[in-house]
Amino acid sequence: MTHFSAWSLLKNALSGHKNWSEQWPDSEPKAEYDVIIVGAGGHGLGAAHYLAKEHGITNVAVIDKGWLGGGNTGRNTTIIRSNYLYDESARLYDHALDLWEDLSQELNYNVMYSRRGVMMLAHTVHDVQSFQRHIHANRLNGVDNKWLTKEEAKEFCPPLNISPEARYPVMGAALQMRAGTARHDAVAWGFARSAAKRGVDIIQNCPVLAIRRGPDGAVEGVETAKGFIRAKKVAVSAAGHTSVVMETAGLRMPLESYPLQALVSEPVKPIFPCVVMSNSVHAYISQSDKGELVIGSGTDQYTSYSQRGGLPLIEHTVAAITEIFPIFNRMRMLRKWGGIVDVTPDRSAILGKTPVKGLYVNCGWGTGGFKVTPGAAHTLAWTIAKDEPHPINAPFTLDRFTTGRLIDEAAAAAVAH
Amino acid sequence: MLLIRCPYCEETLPEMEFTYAGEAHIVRPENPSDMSDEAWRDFLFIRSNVKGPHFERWRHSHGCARFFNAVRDTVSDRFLTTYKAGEPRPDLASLLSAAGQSESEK
Amino acid sequence: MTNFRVPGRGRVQHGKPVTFTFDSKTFRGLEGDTVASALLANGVHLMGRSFKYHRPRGPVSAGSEEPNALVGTRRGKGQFEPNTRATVQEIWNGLQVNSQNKYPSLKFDIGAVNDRAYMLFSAGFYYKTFMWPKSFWDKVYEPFIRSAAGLGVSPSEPDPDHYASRYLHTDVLVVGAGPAGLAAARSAASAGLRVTLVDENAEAGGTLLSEPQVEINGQPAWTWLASELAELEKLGVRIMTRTTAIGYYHQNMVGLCQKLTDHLKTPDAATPRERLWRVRAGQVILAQGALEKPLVFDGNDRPGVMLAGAAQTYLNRYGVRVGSRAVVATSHDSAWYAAFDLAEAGTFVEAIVDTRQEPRSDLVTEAKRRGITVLAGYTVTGTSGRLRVSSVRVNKVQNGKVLEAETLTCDCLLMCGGWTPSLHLFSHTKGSLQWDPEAQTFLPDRKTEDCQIAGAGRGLWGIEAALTDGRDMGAACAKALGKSPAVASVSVGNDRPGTGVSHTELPTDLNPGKARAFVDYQNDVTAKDLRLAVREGMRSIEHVKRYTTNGMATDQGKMSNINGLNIAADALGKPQPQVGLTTFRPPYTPTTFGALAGYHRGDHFEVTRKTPIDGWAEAHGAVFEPVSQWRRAWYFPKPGEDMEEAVSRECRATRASLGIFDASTLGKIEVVGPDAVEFMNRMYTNPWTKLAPGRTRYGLLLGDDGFIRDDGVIGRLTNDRFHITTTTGGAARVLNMMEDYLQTEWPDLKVWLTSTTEQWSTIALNGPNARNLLEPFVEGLDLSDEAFPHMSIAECTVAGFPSRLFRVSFTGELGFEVNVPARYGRALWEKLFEAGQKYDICPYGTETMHVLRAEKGYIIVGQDTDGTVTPYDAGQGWAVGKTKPDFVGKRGLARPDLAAEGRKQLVGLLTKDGKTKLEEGAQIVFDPNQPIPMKMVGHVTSSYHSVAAGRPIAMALVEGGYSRMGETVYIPMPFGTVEATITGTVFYDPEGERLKL
Amino acid sequence: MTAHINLSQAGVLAKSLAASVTLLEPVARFSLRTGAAGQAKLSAALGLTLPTKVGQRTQAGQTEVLCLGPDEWMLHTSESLAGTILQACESVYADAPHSLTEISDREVTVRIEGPKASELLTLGCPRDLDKLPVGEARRTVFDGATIILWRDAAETYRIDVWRSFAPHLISLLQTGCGELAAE
Repeated sequence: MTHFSAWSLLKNALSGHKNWSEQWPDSEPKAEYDVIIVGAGGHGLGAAHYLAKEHGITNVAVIDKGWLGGGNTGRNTTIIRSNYLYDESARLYDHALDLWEDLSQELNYNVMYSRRGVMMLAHTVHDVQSFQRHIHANRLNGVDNKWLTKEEAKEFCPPLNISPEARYPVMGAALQMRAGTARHDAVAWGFARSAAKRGVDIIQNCPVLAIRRGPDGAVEGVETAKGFIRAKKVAVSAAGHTSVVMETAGLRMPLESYPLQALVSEPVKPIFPCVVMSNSVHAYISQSDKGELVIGSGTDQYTSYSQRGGLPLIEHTVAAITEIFPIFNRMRMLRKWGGIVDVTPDRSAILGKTPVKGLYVNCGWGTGGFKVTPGAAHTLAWTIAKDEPHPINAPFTLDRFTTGRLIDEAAAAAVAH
Repeated sequence: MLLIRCPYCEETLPEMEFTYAGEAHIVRPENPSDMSDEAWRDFLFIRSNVKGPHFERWRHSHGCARFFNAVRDTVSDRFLTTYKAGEPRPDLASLLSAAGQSESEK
Repeated sequence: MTNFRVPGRGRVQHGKPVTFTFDSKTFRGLEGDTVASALLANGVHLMGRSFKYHRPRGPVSAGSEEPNALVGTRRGKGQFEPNTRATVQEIWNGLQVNSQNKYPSLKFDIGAVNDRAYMLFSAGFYYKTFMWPKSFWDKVYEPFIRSAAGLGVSPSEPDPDHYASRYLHTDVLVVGAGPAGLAAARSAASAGLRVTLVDENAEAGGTLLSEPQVEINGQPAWTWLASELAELEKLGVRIMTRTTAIGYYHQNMVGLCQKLTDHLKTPDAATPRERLWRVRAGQVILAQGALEKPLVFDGNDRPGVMLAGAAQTYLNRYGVRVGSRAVVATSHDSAWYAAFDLAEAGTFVEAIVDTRQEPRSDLVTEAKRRGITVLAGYTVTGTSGRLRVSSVRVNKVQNGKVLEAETLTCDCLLMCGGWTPSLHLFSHTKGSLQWDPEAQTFLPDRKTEDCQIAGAGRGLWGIEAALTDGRDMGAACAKALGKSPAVASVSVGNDRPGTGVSHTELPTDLNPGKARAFVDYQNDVTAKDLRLAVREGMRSIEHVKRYTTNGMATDQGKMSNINGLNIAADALGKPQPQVGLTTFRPPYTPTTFGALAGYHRGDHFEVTRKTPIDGWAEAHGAVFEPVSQWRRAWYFPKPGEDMEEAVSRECRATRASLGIFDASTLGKIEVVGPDAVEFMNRMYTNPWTKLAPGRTRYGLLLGDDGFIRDDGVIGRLTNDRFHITTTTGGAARVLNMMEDYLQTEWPDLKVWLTSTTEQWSTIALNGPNARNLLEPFVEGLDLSDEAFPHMSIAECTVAGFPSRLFRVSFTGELGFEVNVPARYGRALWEKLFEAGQKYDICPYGTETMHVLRAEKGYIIVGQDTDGTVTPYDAGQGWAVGKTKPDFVGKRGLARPDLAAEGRKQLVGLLTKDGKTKLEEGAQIVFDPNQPIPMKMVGHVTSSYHSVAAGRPIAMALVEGGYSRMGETVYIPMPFGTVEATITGTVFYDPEGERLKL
Repeated sequence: MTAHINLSQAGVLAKSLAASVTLLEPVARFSLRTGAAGQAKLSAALGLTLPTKVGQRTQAGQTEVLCLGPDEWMLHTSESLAGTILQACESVYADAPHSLTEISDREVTVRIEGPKASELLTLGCPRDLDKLPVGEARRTVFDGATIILWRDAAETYRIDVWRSFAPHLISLLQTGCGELAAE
């Protein structure tokens, strides 16, 4: 497999790009694997990469019902940050941030992790109190996050409207400078290429029909459209479809799947230097390297697998954006799309072992799954390899819904993820 | 934006008048205090999250203000039926065959 | 400059010249021109530069699918927008147009160096490099990539125009007012249905506008069109032009964007620039026609190279010859007619180059008759010309072999690679498409909505076919809605039906590795890029698209998707359906944010609820804060006072004598019925049975998870009638939650809930003089402490207004809350304020209210609690009726973690130095000397400077707080660690003597 | 836009060739709630028949009743009759348990009339107004605010809206009057 570099690019350019090799083969399933990962998104492919690279487990298959990276990995607004309130979340997301910073080199694939800063706007006294609580907690956790006055916020993001006349006046902002965005497709492709290079099979267009358990209740493998595949360890990383897959193993999950919409504008020259999130008005925005304004919206009110989503939500989101950034009123929406996000009751993930022997799960990221991709993948790989919780993913158990030991970022702060 | 038939108003109306209210037929037990932690967890949190016909609740919040039940296909978002709170689960098979016919008529 | 206008031809107003500027140069066009047609009439083809290579580009189409001719348009201050399609924008006197993505000028663009190094910028090149040295990414590489990207520049000023939106219900919505759409609308309307007909163009007619030679029912096309439109008007059809169906949503909801003023010199002030229509239709007819495909060959992007159908439109609709010496290259019959029309209009047609060995003989004869050379079985292998095509390289192809080249001189090359049905909206519905190997394109298959596709949209070709099909589909929809339409027969003369073949890249004798054959013009995606993507393992069209960005330009693949698919399929050696088609996503064409936001801008962005007393507060200089949907008076600064000074004064005045506060936003719910008390017992943690009428009690509401949701003082008016108050933000949520339990869990209870939040204006009087002020106004009630003690409620009149009077205090002072019907709120407030002057009455806002309640340790749900706090955590365990068999949240409270030891508990904090005011949200530790990450044991929930206590006070949630009274905790701040002592939460009048006055 | 609209001053708020918007004088309003069992007795007590189909209205003298839901009615009457209504219902409470709650000041009413009254409502109301018969009414939504929409004639409507939402709603209607007139 060709090593990527400016040199190899030049070399291949001169030979008319005829000699590039496949980034990953399209594999057919073998009869048995040590580990099967259901779902070839960034999370699933990432887990395979780390299993192979850090635990020497290469007899691994990543199986997807469609094309790799075709789910939420390729459908999100690529916001990456780690300024969460609770220690459990802060550790996990900050671990991910550490991995993001070296990911391009780690994968020899430019995922374009762009440390341009994520700014969250406070519009009410309650926002201010809650953001301050985050900033202080982050500081004592060693997580970067600082308070900006509204003038400082305007200076950091010139298109921002800080007029006190605004319906939701900006009272200040929390800024995580180390946060930013990355190129979503490159994350899936980079992990896929790296995992494949290490011997992982990537099996696309092969729906998993059921997880088969043996008489002792332990996992035996998965029934797929291409037949039964044996494996003593199965990890489900299927985002919106997780509860459907887990059900086949007899596990009912505290999950609901909602449609989430996002949109981009026509491309324009650089005008928007950072990422801005506003939870009071429900909108997220950044500008892609291609020049498009990338705008995230909230979820529709009802559960759905349709990936359609309604117009009213888009109207509200765009209104929110033009309310905060009036200069964009004459910009045009180029394309909008929908994804399916799986949401837990406390809006935090479920990551690690399950009551079923040999069955692992990585789900419940709601609207925040992209930012944690390497962190979730890295710790899940550990848990799969050692069959024990990683210190960082240990709190994110299913059990917490029985004991009530929730990790409720939303309830604590009404901060959207 | 969905179209929803309110079983109380007996009109088919825009989603804008309604509020989604989660999975249906999850009954709050008579004596919660007698329940195990697991059973209480199931009541509070475990949802079927069906991909397909889903029994769910809506409230006609900008209309008659009633909570009612519905069966909606979560893949097409099409409602198979709606019915009043307290009425039994309709038979899924017959709903689906009925829906199948209307589909084939197109 | 040569004039390419054909006198008297087209639908433009030859008598009405219009001047506009392009790159500050003034041009002259005619009324009815688009920017593109007007510039072409002036011989200008070069209108833009491409995205990646900055190659010179001219219009390739004549419609909204245009990928090349994108310009900036400007009307005046704040009225600029980038990436406008020159092929759509109509001109008006004074319109300012600028080209984009060039420096210093369109003719000489430095960015074009990229084009020299194009080999480096192959598909996905950026994934493979810019990784070393790591630090360069942020500083060097990314800024370079970003500045290179992005076509036009963003607007930089707020938009002075306004936008609108409507709902529209119609029986039949017809999208596209071409022959099929017109006929469909006619059938449906004739059946007496409500019909809406929309078209994105400035006028209805579609193809008919480009084919005046057609005769329909014996009439010339344009005569028939005029009378048909008049007929539709008569039948009550709502016809909307300049109106694009942007998206097709659930259950036949279609979004429309109507452009109302962009074509006008001086729009009416009351007219919005654009209007969004949310249409709900019984049946939808998609009659959007088909889009012409470019041919893919080296140099197919040079200015002057355009679609043959576009050239035909420019000629017949705008009266513009796109050149004086044309070569036509085609694989479809339709382009032949374009050649004929142009020849007849005086353009010299050098040759018709058809890739087919044996074109239709009648066409060949026609060409010969006009003296046009026919090169059948030829391929196009290149073009030349820097800013405009000057010659075309063509080669004979014999049994698959490309023979020697011939060069044809020309100033325009008109191409046609066949036609693609426009199925974007259909694909929004997730309806499935079927690959038609015959037509080499996708056709509609399974439908998910009540819709029909008519005419070219389902592969039918020619005006007659379109009219007939439209008529029948309209009739089908009418029948589906239970009507019987009248269907007339149609006869069409001079129709131009035709067929063609489809290609990947055209065969060439040159090194294909060197060919620059463009598929996605705007994004500079070549056939080579697509094949490279496949070579690198991209097997699905989704991967190919994302890797090469083919189809992701502002035309959203209208020009490129099918050519891209054919090439990818060819490279993979698979049939197209197995490679798949990327899903089209809304909007059909880019839609302004303004139109989507509609009326929801500025203070109409969201409702701002104001109390009846809000106006008085504003007049008296209040500073406001948004609280949920409400705006509330935050504090009342005197001239020169800052917030802290104002709040201190308000606190002092209230405790010393008398304060007045607008509490109208408090949620209020009337609970009435024989089972009212039973309902209250089940809903709230407290016991209610023993609460006597005329008395009130603090109520605590949990969720079934055991966490606090809301609280408020609740009065029992009679045995069967309670007056609940909720938090301001909680009102709607709480009522919904109560209705949920009542309707779904306890339908047997005879009790009913009514929101009375806005029935009442609520005025709170607090301070030792509260009774002295109020007493003289009250009739029918003895206000003495004995007759009307703390926590009482009664109905009486106050200042002659019917009133519900609470004796209650959220400040620790003697307090009353007067509820009067909302209309009297302001009047009563003014009376009390006037009479209160002798007590130095002081209006105070929410901030002072927060301070005064904190001095007494009263909690604010949402500030001292969040969604993870139980009554016991918040020190409200006393309010839990432990003996009650059940209440909402009782079981939740028994869950292991909620019952566990050492939870965070609400306590008071006093900083040791007695001066430092803690920051709300500050985190607390037991060991200040530990390294980061520190073990945090809680946080400060409320913190104020207390006038009454003469020092800062705070409340905090601290692990095991109740058992740590008197202990020291530490609050590490950036400026240093603050020490504080854990105390109780009551900092003022612990015995509550002042309540008993 | 929502600047200052004086809700204590009845009168014309907007007028154009398209439609006019008028704030009406206050009336006495009651929310009446009762189960099926109580309906007959309450009807008798009120001297009218409580309609049982959602959206239907009946009128007896100055009292107008609208069925909002299976157990919910809205009563409008002249302020002078408010007391009578209260007593009438009170008198049957024992046999016909119910909730009668005065909400006269909770909402205000605006009248919308003119050639384009129906069109004006499409600015904020997602309902198909062709399906709202004259002489009926519905609780529905207008630009996010719950309203009761009374259709008194083909192009004459009343909107009841909660007081604090009124300025938002009225300002949009004012904008619409100008916009429609300019068409």
